[in-house]
Amino acid sequence: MASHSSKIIPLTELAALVADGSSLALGGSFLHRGPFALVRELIRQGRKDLEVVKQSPGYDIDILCRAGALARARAGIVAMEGNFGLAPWYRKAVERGEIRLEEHACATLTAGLRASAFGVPFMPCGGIHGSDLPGLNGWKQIEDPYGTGESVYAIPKITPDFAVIMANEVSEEGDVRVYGTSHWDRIMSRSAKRVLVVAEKLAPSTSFREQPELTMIPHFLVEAISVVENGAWPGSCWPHYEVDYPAVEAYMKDGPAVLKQHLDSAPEAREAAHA
Amino acid sequence: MASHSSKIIPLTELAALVADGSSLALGGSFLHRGPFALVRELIRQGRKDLEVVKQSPGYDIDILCRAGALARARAGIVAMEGNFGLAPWYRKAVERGEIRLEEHACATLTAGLRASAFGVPFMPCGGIHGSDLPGLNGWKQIEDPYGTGESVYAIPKITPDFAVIMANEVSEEGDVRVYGTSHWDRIMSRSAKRVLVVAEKLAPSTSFREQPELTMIPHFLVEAISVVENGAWPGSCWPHYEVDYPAVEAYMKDGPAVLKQHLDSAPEAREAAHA
Amino acid sequence: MREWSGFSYIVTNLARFVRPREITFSGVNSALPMLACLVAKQAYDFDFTYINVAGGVDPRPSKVPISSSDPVLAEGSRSIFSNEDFYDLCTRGQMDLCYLGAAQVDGLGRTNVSVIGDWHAPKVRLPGGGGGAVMLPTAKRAVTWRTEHSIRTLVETLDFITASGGMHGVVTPIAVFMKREGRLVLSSWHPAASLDEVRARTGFAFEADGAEPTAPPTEAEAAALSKLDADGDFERDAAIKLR
Amino acid sequence: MREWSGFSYIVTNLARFVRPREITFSGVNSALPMLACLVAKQAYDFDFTYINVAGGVDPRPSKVPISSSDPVLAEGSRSIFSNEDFYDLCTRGQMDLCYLGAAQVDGLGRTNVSVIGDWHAPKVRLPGGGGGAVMLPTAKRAVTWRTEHSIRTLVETLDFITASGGMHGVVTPIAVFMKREGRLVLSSWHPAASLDEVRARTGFAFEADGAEPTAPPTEAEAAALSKLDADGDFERDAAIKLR
Repeated sequence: MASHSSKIIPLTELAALVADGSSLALGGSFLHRGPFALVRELIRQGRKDLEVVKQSPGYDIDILCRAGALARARAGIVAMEGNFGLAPWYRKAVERGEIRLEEHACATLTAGLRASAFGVPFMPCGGIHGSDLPGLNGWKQIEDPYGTGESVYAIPKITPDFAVIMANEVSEEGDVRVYGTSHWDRIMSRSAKRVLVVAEKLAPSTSFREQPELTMIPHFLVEAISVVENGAWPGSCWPHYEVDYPAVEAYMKDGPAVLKQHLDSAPEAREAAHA
Repeated sequence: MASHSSKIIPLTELAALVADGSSLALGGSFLHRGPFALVRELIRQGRKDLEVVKQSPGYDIDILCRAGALARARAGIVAMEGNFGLAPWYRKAVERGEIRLEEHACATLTAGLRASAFGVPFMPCGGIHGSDLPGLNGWKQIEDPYGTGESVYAIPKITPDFAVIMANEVSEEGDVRVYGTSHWDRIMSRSAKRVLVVAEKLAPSTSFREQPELTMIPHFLVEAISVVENGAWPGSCWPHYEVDYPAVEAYMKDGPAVLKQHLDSAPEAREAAHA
Repeated sequence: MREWSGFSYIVTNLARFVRPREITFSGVNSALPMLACLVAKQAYDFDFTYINVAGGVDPRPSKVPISSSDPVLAEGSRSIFSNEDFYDLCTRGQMDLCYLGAAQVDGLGRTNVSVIGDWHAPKVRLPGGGGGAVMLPTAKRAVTWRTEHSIRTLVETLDFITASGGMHGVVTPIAVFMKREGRLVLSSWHPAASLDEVRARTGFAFEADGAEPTAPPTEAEAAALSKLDADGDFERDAAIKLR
Repeated sequence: MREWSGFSYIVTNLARFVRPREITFSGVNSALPMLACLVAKQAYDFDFTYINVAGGVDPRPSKVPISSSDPVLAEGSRSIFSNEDFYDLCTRGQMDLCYLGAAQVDGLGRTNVSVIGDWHAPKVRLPGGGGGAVMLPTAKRAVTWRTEHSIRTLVETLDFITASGGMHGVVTPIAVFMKREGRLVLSSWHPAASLDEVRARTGFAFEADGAEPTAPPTEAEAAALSKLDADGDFERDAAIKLR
């Protein structure tokens, strides 16, 4: 009987797994429990031509646009939220044609991920009728083959290269636990080719054995993890911390030095500076 | 602000909600965490023409056949398991044409339930190619409308009248918690028109507030609950109790009085006798 | 009472769409519906299920968060109802009422949350529809709101149809519309406004039979909102003007 | 060593299909594969993920249950991988090895678990395929076993094709078959049997190039199985005869 080896690696190495041009399903929603430390590290490492796949991105997609690291996005709704309104660098990137947007409803994006998770080429999705989105995206209607006369839109399979999840707690072996809502993290973890995790805390394996029902992703689906305290900054990671609104406000300022200042003031950068 | 009223009712009343001819998605698998007290109570109340919808029924479908309460079944695999082999009364009922079987693979039944849960008329399902099941059931193949050349079987929507779940713990308001695997209970609870629950224990609402992530079914999806100690007997309800193998062995005996003896010796019957 | 503020008008009228025993949902980017659901919980003497995008189910939040998707909105919940779950609830026809945002609304109650200008050459790229295209046609009732009532927001022709379908009601700082026979119809107007003003500031034609000034907030409604926005932060942030 | 029992022969040869770093699954009605996975965990000096129908993921069961879907098979797991989850894992092509039951197997490695006789007028109604029709074509490798090796069980023509597709290996009390170029080929036979005996007791024709007597259990394999079935209950219950 062999023993499991640890899946914990430094953040720089986690980011290094992601090649230029990768598509990334990013966990969380808007300012909440996103794997933002990894997003920033991808920028520091100069990654290019990335794709974001996320129902409700915000800070993550905005900072990737600001850094010129993004080429494509599939998203349902994009905003900073929490009173900050639109995501300005994302908005400019779309308006200037710098990134290619595939506009979804949140549930159509989920349907595409479900197709991937369930191993089928497409997934029927309720609603959508009367919207301009199908015309825009070339989504086909399929008539119910069982004669009800009902027609339903089929969303093509979406298979991100990576799902990147921000976890509350992980085991050394790679089990992942989140508290509160799982957002769309579960389906992301089942649809992507590879799963990477940023974790707020390392928890004892015994604690996972005691309540295995709480584990959202089992170890064998996870490739690698970095433990980064405050890794969801400037967003929230409930119950550990809330949104750092002053930090988001500082990020929102325009100016040549703001992005670098923001990146340098991030917890993982300050940690690295001390190391 | 109004307060929630309790959803806890006696088992006799829970069973009375189920009309003759109803289709029942029964939770659990084989001898494990099935809502068996309710199944027996339906027999005591003389219910007829029921349908069982379950990926892996065993004791439940067998006793319903034995009592002449079943008319139809949609199932993936039927057995007593735990070394008891085939479910003999079910087997006879099918062989004699007394019940109409729609034979599924477990995953095709899940696909039909998913169609219902997701509000779409059909659900693509991986695999199945080369099997005689599609011909038997009239399942259609759909070609991927996005030109991959891939063909996939579409399973028609399955909407049971009831999902009946055996819970470890419930709140008075109707929240449902299970330990260990959820089998197919989650998708059953999202696909059926109405959800009934047999619960091993009533737990304080505060305990649900402390770990809401453990709640499998939120209160508003649940219509009514009976708290029945040993309600999964003669099956297991982990971690409370294991399979009562001698009781199953006694049930398996042929003879005119066996069914009545079995029903009379069930925990809910003995409880009622004392009341 | 001082003049009924646009902020209170919108929140109160959104709350009034909530009905007993129903399942009501509020989503992202939706501070006003979030407040409306919390007002309804406090002000109305009936039971309903409030679910939200933070996974909360009848939560007991320790405070009212700035972000309408903040995890504090799941505090005190006895279950977590995740994003996949509430969308499925809606598409299978069990969502009674949901609030969905809009930048433009037309006379058929369709919405644009995608773009001002041409989609492929946008003048302004908007957030996108989020739940809209799927929830609007599948919820039993959907309700939207606009903090600006003008011919820019209530339009004859949308720049893009993000979502179409079961729109039940629209609330602005000066009016409440309801859908009747496929078109939005004026239901009531702000007591400080008038039918003429609503017509002048609305880009689409509408019927108004039976419309009248909106009933002012009840004591319970006013008290609930005051308590939820005790410091007036939400009202200040929303910066909603009647004119 | 005494004669290698049919029970030990099947369990050991099922275990030998497990490979390092892979995901291996055992299901309902599958006591022998359950034992095989537990043997592999004990006997082999490599790591693999064992998931099972009880939701267990690399469990540390406090005992070996009679029922192969018993919740004890999830004891000590750090996660629960539910039924929907492992089917999806399989259909999306990430299941490396799964064990699936069969009543009849044909020379193409297709299985019947549905019926003896005509489906609509059954002589014997069998359990049904469970995972088969979906898992057999979508798992990377599927393996089945029969406790009886005869022309009734290894047949030229199935009474019904429950499942068809990716069958990789078949184990009986006297033989191990592997699939090669779309047909089952004899890989090895029980040291107490012979190629002739296997041919005589098999209903379909097969190639046997390179086949030889099966390597006897290693010390580690034998020790692991002895420990798991210390009282011999499983062996007694299985009642597997070589002839």
